[in-house]
Amino acid sequence: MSRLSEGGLIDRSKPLAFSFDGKAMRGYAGDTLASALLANDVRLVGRSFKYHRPRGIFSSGSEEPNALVELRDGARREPNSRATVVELYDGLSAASQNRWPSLDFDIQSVNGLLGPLLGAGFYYKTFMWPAALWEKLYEPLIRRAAGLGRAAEAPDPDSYDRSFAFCDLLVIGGGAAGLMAALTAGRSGARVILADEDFRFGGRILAERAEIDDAPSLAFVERAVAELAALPNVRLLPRTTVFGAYDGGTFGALERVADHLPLPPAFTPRQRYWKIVAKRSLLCAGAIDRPIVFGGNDRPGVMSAQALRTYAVRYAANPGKRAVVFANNGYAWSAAFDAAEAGVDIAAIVDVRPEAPPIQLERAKRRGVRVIQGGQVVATSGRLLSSVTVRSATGEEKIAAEVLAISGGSSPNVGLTSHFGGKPVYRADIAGFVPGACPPGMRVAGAARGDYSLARCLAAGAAEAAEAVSELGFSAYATPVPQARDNAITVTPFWHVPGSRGPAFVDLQNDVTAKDITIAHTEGFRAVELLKRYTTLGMATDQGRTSNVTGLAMMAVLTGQDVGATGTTLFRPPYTPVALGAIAGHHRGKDFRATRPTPTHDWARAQGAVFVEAGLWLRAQYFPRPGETDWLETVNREVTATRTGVGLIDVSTFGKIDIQGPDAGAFLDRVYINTFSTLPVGRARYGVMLREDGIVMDDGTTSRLGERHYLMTTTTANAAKVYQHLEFCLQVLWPELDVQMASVSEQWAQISIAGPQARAVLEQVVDGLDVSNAALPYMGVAQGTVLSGVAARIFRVSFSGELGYEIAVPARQGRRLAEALMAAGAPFGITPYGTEALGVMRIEKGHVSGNELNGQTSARDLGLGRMASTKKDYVGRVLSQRPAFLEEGRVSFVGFKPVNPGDRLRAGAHFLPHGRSGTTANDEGYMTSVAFSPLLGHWIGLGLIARGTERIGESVRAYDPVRGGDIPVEICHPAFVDPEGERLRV
Amino acid sequence: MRLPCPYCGVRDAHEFSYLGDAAPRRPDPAAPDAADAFHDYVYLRDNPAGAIRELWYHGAGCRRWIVVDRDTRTHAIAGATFASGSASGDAS
Amino acid sequence: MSEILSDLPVTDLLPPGRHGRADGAPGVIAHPLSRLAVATLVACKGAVPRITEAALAAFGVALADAPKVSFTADIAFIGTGPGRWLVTASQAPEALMARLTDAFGDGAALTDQSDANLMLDLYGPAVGETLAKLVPVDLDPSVFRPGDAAATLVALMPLTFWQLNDSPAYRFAIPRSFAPAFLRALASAAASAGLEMAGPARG
Amino acid sequence: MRSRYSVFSLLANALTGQKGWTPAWRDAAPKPAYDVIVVGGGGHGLATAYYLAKEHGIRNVAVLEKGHIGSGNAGRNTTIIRSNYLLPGNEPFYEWSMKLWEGLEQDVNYNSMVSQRGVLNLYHSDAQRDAYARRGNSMRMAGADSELLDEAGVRAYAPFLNFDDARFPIKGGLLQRRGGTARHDAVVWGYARAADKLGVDIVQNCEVTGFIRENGVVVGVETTRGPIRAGKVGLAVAGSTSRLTRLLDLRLPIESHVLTAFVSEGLKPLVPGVVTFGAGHFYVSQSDKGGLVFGGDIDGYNSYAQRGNLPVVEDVCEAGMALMPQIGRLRVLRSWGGIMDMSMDGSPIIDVGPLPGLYLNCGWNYGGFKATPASGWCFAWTLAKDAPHALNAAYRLDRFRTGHMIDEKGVGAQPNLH
Ligand SMILES: Cc1cc2nc3c(=O)[nH]c(=O)nc-3n(C[C@H](O)[C@H](O)[C@H](O)COP(=O)(O)OP(=O)(O)OC[C@H]3O[C@@H](n4cnc5c(N)ncnc54)[C@H](O)[C@@H]3O)c2cc1C
Ligand SMILES: NC(=O)c1ccc[n+]([C@@H]2O[C@H](COP(=O)([O-])OP(=O)(O)OC[C@H]3O[C@@H](n4cnc5c(N)ncnc54)[C@H](O)[C@@H]3O)[C@@H](O)[C@H]2O)c1
Ligand SMILES: Cc1cc2nc3c(=O)[nH]c(=O)nc-3n(C[C@H](O)[C@H](O)[C@H](O)COP(=O)(O)O)c2cc1C
Ligand SMILES: [Zn+2]
Repeated sequence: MSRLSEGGLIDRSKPLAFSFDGKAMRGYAGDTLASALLANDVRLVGRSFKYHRPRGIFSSGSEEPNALVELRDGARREPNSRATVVELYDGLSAASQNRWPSLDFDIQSVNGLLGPLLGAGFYYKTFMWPAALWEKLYEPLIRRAAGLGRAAEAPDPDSYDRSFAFCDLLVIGGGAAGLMAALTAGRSGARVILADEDFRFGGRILAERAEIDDAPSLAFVERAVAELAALPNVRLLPRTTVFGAYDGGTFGALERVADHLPLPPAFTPRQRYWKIVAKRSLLCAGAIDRPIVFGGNDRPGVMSAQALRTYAVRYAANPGKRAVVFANNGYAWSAAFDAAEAGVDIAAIVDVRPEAPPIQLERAKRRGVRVIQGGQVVATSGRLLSSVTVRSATGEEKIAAEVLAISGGSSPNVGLTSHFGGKPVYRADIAGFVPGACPPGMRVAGAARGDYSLARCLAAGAAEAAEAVSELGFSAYATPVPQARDNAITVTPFWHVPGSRGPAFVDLQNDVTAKDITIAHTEGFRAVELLKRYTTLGMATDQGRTSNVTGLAMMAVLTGQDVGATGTTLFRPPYTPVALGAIAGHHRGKDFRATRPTPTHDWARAQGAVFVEAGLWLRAQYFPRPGETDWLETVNREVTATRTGVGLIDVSTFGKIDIQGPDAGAFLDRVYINTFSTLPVGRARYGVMLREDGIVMDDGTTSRLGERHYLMTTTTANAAKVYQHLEFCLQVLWPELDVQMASVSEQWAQISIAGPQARAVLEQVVDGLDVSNAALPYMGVAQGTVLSGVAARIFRVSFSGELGYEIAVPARQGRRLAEALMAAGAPFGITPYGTEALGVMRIEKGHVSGNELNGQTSARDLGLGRMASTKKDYVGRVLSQRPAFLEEGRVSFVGFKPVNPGDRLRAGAHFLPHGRSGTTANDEGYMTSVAFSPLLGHWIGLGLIARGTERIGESVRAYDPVRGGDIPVEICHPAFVDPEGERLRV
Repeated sequence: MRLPCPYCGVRDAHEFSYLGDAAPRRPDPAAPDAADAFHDYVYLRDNPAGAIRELWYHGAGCRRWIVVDRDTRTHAIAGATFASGSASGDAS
Repeated sequence: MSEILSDLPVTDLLPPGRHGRADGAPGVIAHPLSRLAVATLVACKGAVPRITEAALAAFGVALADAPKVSFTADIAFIGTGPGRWLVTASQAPEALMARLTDAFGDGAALTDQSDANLMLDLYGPAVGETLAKLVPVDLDPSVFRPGDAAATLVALMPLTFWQLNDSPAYRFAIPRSFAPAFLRALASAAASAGLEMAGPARG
Repeated sequence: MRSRYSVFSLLANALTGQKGWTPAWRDAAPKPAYDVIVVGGGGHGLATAYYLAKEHGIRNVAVLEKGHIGSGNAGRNTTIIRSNYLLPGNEPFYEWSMKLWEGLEQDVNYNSMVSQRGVLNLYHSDAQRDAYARRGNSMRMAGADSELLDEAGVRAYAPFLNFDDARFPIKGGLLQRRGGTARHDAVVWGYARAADKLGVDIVQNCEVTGFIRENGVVVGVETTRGPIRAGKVGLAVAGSTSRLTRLLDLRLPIESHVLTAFVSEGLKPLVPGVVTFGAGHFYVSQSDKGGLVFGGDIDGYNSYAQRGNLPVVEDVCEAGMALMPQIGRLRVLRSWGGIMDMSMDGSPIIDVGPLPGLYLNCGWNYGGFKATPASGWCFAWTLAKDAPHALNAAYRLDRFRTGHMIDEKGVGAQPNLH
C-alpha cells in the first residue's frame, strides 16, 4: 500500500472494498478510484487508443486522458469512465478496457511496432488495393481495433431526472474564486446557484497547502460552504458539471445524484439533468496543468505535477516511490514542495529555465530537494516508469524514479466561454489562452481567466459577483476579501523537448505524436482545425484538454506563426461527456411520448380490441372474436356487419374546432376551396383546404351550428396543424376579421354509427329528437340530448358510404354512449369496428385519406378540383393555377382492381404501361391505398396515375419489386360501392 | 433560446413553432401579377445573416402569433410583439 | 421512477393511493376535481372593455387581461391569452354556460370545456421541488404568486395551471387525453418525495 | 510534385521517418483571372473543380474558400451516403452519386473510407410501410438496391433495437445495403488533392465579398485577396448561399438553418450500419474510430450561428433511448452544428443563372454530403455546357414558379419542416 500514513481528506474510519480487473482492493471514503488505485500500488490502468500502449494515471480531474475504465457490470456497465473522477464506493468494480487478452499482455500493442507506418493520414493513403478488400477485410479490422470500452448490452436499469432551475447568478466552479463569488452574491440576496463537478467544494484549495487569513485554507472552505448552505437564496450543487452554455442564459448541467453509491436508493435517480436559466453567470472553473512533450512521456508513472500534489495532499496516496518533477514554471515547484511535505520523496526538480527564481531555489534548498536548472527530460525507461534521463549543461544523467511529474504551465478551463464561438486569446505572460468573447451575461474569475494567485482568485470572485448582481439591481455588500498569498506567476513557454528519444506523445489518448504534427505540417494540414482532423489531436474523450495547446503551439513553431495567431480549435458542448440517458430522463420506453387514449378506450379494451398507434393516439384497430384466425377475417366480419346491419366506431380523435363570430362564414370561405358562408344552419358540408402553395392540406366536414357559429372537423393527424394554420390566417393574414376560435377536440367524445340499421339504433338513444330522413337528412346536424339528458350533437355524415351518424357527447359520457349504443343495437347485431374496417370501407367508397393527402397532391389530382369555387379567393388558389398543376400528364385519383381477381394488391406499387421495363422513365404513378373488399370478394385499390380519369378500363402493371409483385390491374372509378351515394340518403 | 411572449412572458423556444421571415405579405390575389407576387411571397426569402423579424406561434402557451426581432448570427433577441399588430393582441 | 408505472397501462389514470416513497407523510398530494364546470371565453374583436365591464357587473370580478386568475368565491377567470379566459365554477356545465351567456351576450364566444380537462390540485411540502421537474416556468415565490397562471409545455404536453394559494397549491388543467401521461410524469417526478393520489374521481 | 499513394510510397516513407510526403494540395495564391471560379471549398465545390478538369478538360479553375477547405458542412456532417429517394427528379441523381462513391477512392487515389454498411429506415405503421414500399420501388426503378424488411427482418439485421418496450413498435424497415458512410473530411481532401493534381488552384482564406458585373453579366468576384475575374462563376457555398446572392440583390427559395450532430465516446463495435428511427428524430451510425455518430432534426429557426439549443439535444437523446435503451450510460462526447441551406421543397438547385455568368449549386438541406460526387459532376457539366445534365434537369430554380416542386416529405414551402 502506498497510502501515506497521515493527512488527506479521506475518512480513514470508513474503509471501502473495491476491485480492479477482478482483484480485491481497499480504499477510503473520500477517495476517487484513481487515488485508491494508486494507494494500492496500481500504476498500469489502461491502454491507449491506437497503439495500445500501457498507460497509467495522468491527472486528478476530469481532463484525464489515460485512466479510462469500464465501471460496474452488466446492464450498468459504463465504458470510458475516468478513474480520476469516479468517487469510490463500497463494492465498486472496475475493469481495464481496450486490451486483449489482458491489461498486462495486449496483443494489439504490436500496433506500436507499426508506429513508423501508422503515422497521421496513414489510412487515407492505403487500403485501396484491391478495392474489394476494404469492405471485407481492412475496415472490419480497423473497426475492431478502434473504440475503447464496451457498451452495456441490456437496457439501462436506472432512472434519470430532469429539473428546471432559475437564478440570478450561476457560479460555475466552487474553488477559491467560486466560493467567494457565491458568498458575495448570496449575501446580496440574489438567487444564486453554485455548481461544482467535484464531490467536494474547494477546488485547488483541497490540494494546496495554502493559508487564508493566516489559517489553513481549508477552514475558509468549510466556513464558506456552511454559510452558503444556510442561505435560503443559494442552492449548492456539488457533483454537478455545467456542461453547456445555450441561448437565453440557459445552461445544461448534470448532477451525479447516486453515482457515488453502489446503487441508487429507491426512488432516487442515478443522475439529474438540470436546465438552469440564469440572468448572469460567472465561470470560476479554474485551470489545469498541461504536459511537456518528450520521448517516452507516456509511461505509467508520468503524471501532471498538479496530480502528484493532489494525490499526495488531498488523498494521502503516494503515486510512486521516487518522483522527479519536470517543469517550466514556479507553480510546479510549489506542487513539488506540497507533495514532499505530504510524504512524497522528491528526487529532483528539473526546470527548463536556466535560472529559477531565487525564492524557490531557497525553498528547495530548505527542503533538501535537488534542483536541475536548464534541464530537460530526454528519455524515460521501464514498462512502468523506473527512471528518467535528464539532459543539462553538465550532460545526461539517469535518475531512478517511479513518478515523473510534469508541468508545461497552466491552461485555463475556458471551454464554456467558447460555446458561443468566442475565441480564447493568448496571453504570453502566462503562456496560456484566456477567455475571449463570452456568451452574453457570462463573466470569468480566478484561474479560469489566468489569475493564478490565490489572493487574486478570491478578490476577483468577489468583485465579479458583486458587479454581476449589481447589474441586476442587488446591492452587494462590500464583502471583505480574505487575505492570501499573491505570488507572481513565473513561466517560460516551453512545449517540446527537441531531440528526445522514443515516441513523444502530444495527445495521450489518441496517440498523436510530435511526428504526426510534423507530417501534418508537411502535407499542408496546418490550420488548427485541419491539424485536428488529420491527426485526431484533441478528438479523444478528454477533448484534448491536456494536449490541444501544446499541439497547436508545436504547429506554431513549425509554421513560424505565433501561438496566439495559430489559435485554438473550437470548444463545443458538453464540457465533459454526458450520459444520453440523463438527457432523455423520463422519456423512454413507453413514456417516450405521451399515449392519448380515446374516451372509449377502456370500453374498447373490455371488448377485446387490438389497438394501433395513430400519432400519439391509441385507437382500436379491430375487435377479434374467438375462433377468428387472422386480422383479415375479423375485419371482413366487421365490414360486412356494418354494411348489412350496423357498426360503431369511436371517431373522437378527429380535430374539432369551434369557430364563432360575425365573420366566421367569410373566414371559412377564405380557408376552404369551397363556400361555407352559404351553408344553412343545421347543415354540414365537406370541405377541402389548401396550403398557400396550392397543395391539399386537410379535409373534413364543417357544420353550421348557429348563424355565427361553426364547428370544423379535421383529420386526426392534422388537428394541431390546422388549428395553428387558422390562427395564422386570423392573426396574421386577416386580423380585421371578427372570429373566435377554440379547440373542442378534448371536450367531445364522438362515436360514429353506420349501416342500414343506424337510424333504428340512433332513435333509441336520443331523447325524443326527430332523426327521420326528413328531419335530419344527409349532411344534416341536430343538437339535443341523448341518454336522458346528456347534451349531444348529431351529424348525419358518413365515411363508410353507409347511412351514418356521428354522435358527440361530453367526453366523460363517451363510454356510456358506446355502451348504450351497443345495447340499443344488440337486436340489429351492432358490431364495434376499428380503424382497419373503417379504412376498408372508405377505400370501397373511394374517399381520399391520409395516404392520398400526402402533401404532394392537389385538389385536382384527387378529383376534388370541381369543389373549388371560382367566385372567391382562398388560400392556395393562385399557386394552384401554376402550369405544373394543370399539366396534361399529371396524375389523377382513380380506383384499381386486379385483372386476376385472386391477386393481392399492395400500396406502394408503381404503375407501368404493359410491355415497358421497370425504370423511372416509365413510372406512371403509384398505388396509395389498398384493401380486401369483402363486398366484392377481391382486393381493391386507390391510386394516382397519369391521366387516370381518361384511362378507366385500361390495364396497367402494378409493379412492386420490393415485395416481388408485378400484376396487371385495371383502372376503374374510385368508388367501388354505391358510386351514386344512394345509401347515404335513405 | 428564450422568447419574450408579450402575453406569457419569457419562455423557452420549445413552446413555440416557427414560421419564418415576417416581411413577406400575402399579395392581392386579384392583382394582374398575382401569380408572380404569390411565387415571391411563398418561396423567396431574404434569409439575412443578421437582424430578422420573424413569425413564431406560441402553440403551447397563449396561442398567439408573435413577431420576434432576432439576430440570426447570435440568436440575440431584441423584442417581440403580437403579429396581429394590436397591443392587446386580441385581434382587435 | 415509481415502480408502479411498469405495470400500469399507459392509457390508465394513476390509481388512487400512495406512489413512490411510501414512508412518512406524502411530499405531494394530487387531488382531482370532478365537479367543476369549465368554459372558454373569447372576447369578440375590440370587446375586451365590454367583457371586463360585464364581468364586474355580473360576477363582481375585476377581470385581468393577463395570465392571472380573477376570481370570487364561486367563479374564476384564468387568463390564457389576450382577450381569452378559462372560466371555472362549481356548478353544472349548462348552468355556467347560461350564466356566461347572460353576462356577455354576443360580446364573446363561449364554449363548454367541462369535459376537456383533468382538473387536478397539487400541494404538499415537496410540491415545489416536484414541479421544478415538470414545469419550465420559474415558480419561485418572488416570481410566481397566488393568482398567477401559465399555459406551458410539461413533459411535451400543453397544459394550463395557476397558483391557488401560498401554501403553495396549484391547479392544473390537463387536456383529457394527456391525463394518463401527465400523471405518469408526475408520479416519476414525485417518486422521491412520495405522491398521494387522492381518489377516486376520474377527471 | 505530388506522389501517388501506393504500397510503395507508404513503405518508403515508413523507412525514412515519414519525411518524404509533400503537401496534399498546393496552397495556391489567386491569379488575376480564371476560366471558371467555383466559390466554396466544401465537398461540392472541390468535386466540381475536379470534374471540370477531369471530365471537361477545363483546368484553369480556382476554388475560392473563405477559411480552410472543408470548414463548412463538409466537415460537420454525419457522413451518411445513400440513394433511397422517392421522387423521379431525385432518385436517378442520387443513384448516380452512389455509383460515383463506389469508384471514388480509385478515381482520386485517396481512401475516403466509403463504407457500404447499409442504411436502414425503420417504419412503425402500415402507412409508413406503404410509403417506404413506394420509395423502395422508386429506387429499384432507378437502378438502386432496396429491401423492404418486416419486423423479423429488422430483428435479424439489428437485434439490438428496442422491440419489446417501444412506444412506437418497430414493424419493419427499408434497407439499402449499398448505403453507408464515408469519411467526410477525407472526401474533401481527396477531391482537393486530385483537383490540384489536374491544375486546379485551391485558394484558401479567400472570402468572396462581392461580384464584378459588366453589362449585367457576372465576370468575376471581389475577394479578401483582391478581385479575380472569371469566365463563369459557380456558387457552391451551401448555408452561405443567401449571403452571397444578397450581394446581387437576388432572393432565393432558401433559408439557413442549424442542424446539430453528436458523437459519443469511442466504443467497441455496436451498431453495424446506419439506422434511422421512423417515429422520432434520431439516426445513428458508428464511426471508424468507434464513436456513435448521431443526430436528429434541425433546430427549426433561421440561423447562421453554427450551434443549436437544448430542445433538439433532448429530443435526440429521448429518441435514441427509445430506440436503443442500452445506450443510457454511454456519453455524448461532443455536439456541433452546421448551417444548412434548406430549400422550399427540400430538394437542391443546380442550375444555370439566375444571372448571366452565374451558376447556382445550393439547397442541399441536411442531405448534401451523399450528393457530393454527383453534385460536383452535374455542376461541372452545367458549368461546362451551359445547360443542366439530364440528371439535374429537375433541379432548376424556376421550378417553384412553374409548380414542379420536388417535395419528398410533402410539407410544402416550409424549410424548417423538410
Ligand atoms: C450536422 C450535419 C449533419 C449532416 N449529415 C449529413 C448526412 O449524414 N448525409 C448527407 O448527405 N448530408 C449531411 N449533411 C449535409 C451536408 O453536410 C451538406 O449538404 C453538404 O456538405 C453541403 O455541401 P458542401 O460540402 O459543398 O458545403 P460546405 O462544406 O458547407 O461548403 C461551402 C463552403 O463555402 C465556403 N464559403 C462560404 N461563403 C464563402 C465566401 N463568401 N467565399 C468563399 N467561400 C465561402 C464555406 O467556408 C464552406 O467551406 C449534414 C450537415 C450537417 C451540418
Ligand atoms: N500559479 C499558477 O500557475 C496557478 C495555476 C492554476 C491554478 N492556480 C491556483 O488554483 C486556484 C484557482 O482557484 P479557482 O477558484 O480559480 O479554481 P479552482 O481550480 O480552485 O476551482 C475550480 C473548480 O471548478 C470546478 N469546475 C470546473 N469546471 C466546471 C464545470 N464545467 N462545472 C462545474 N464545476 C466545474 C472544479 O471542479 C473546481 O472545483 C488558486 O488557488 C490558484 O492559486 C495557480
Ligand atoms: C463523423 C464524425 C465523427 C466525429 N468524431 C469525433 C470524435 O471522435 N471526437 C471528437 O472530438 N469530435 C468528433 N467529431 C466532431 C468534430 O470534432 C467537430 O465537432 C465537427 O467536425 C464540427 O466541427 P466544429 O465543432 O469545429 O464546428 C466528429 C464529427 C463527425 C462528422
Ligand atoms: Zn404566449
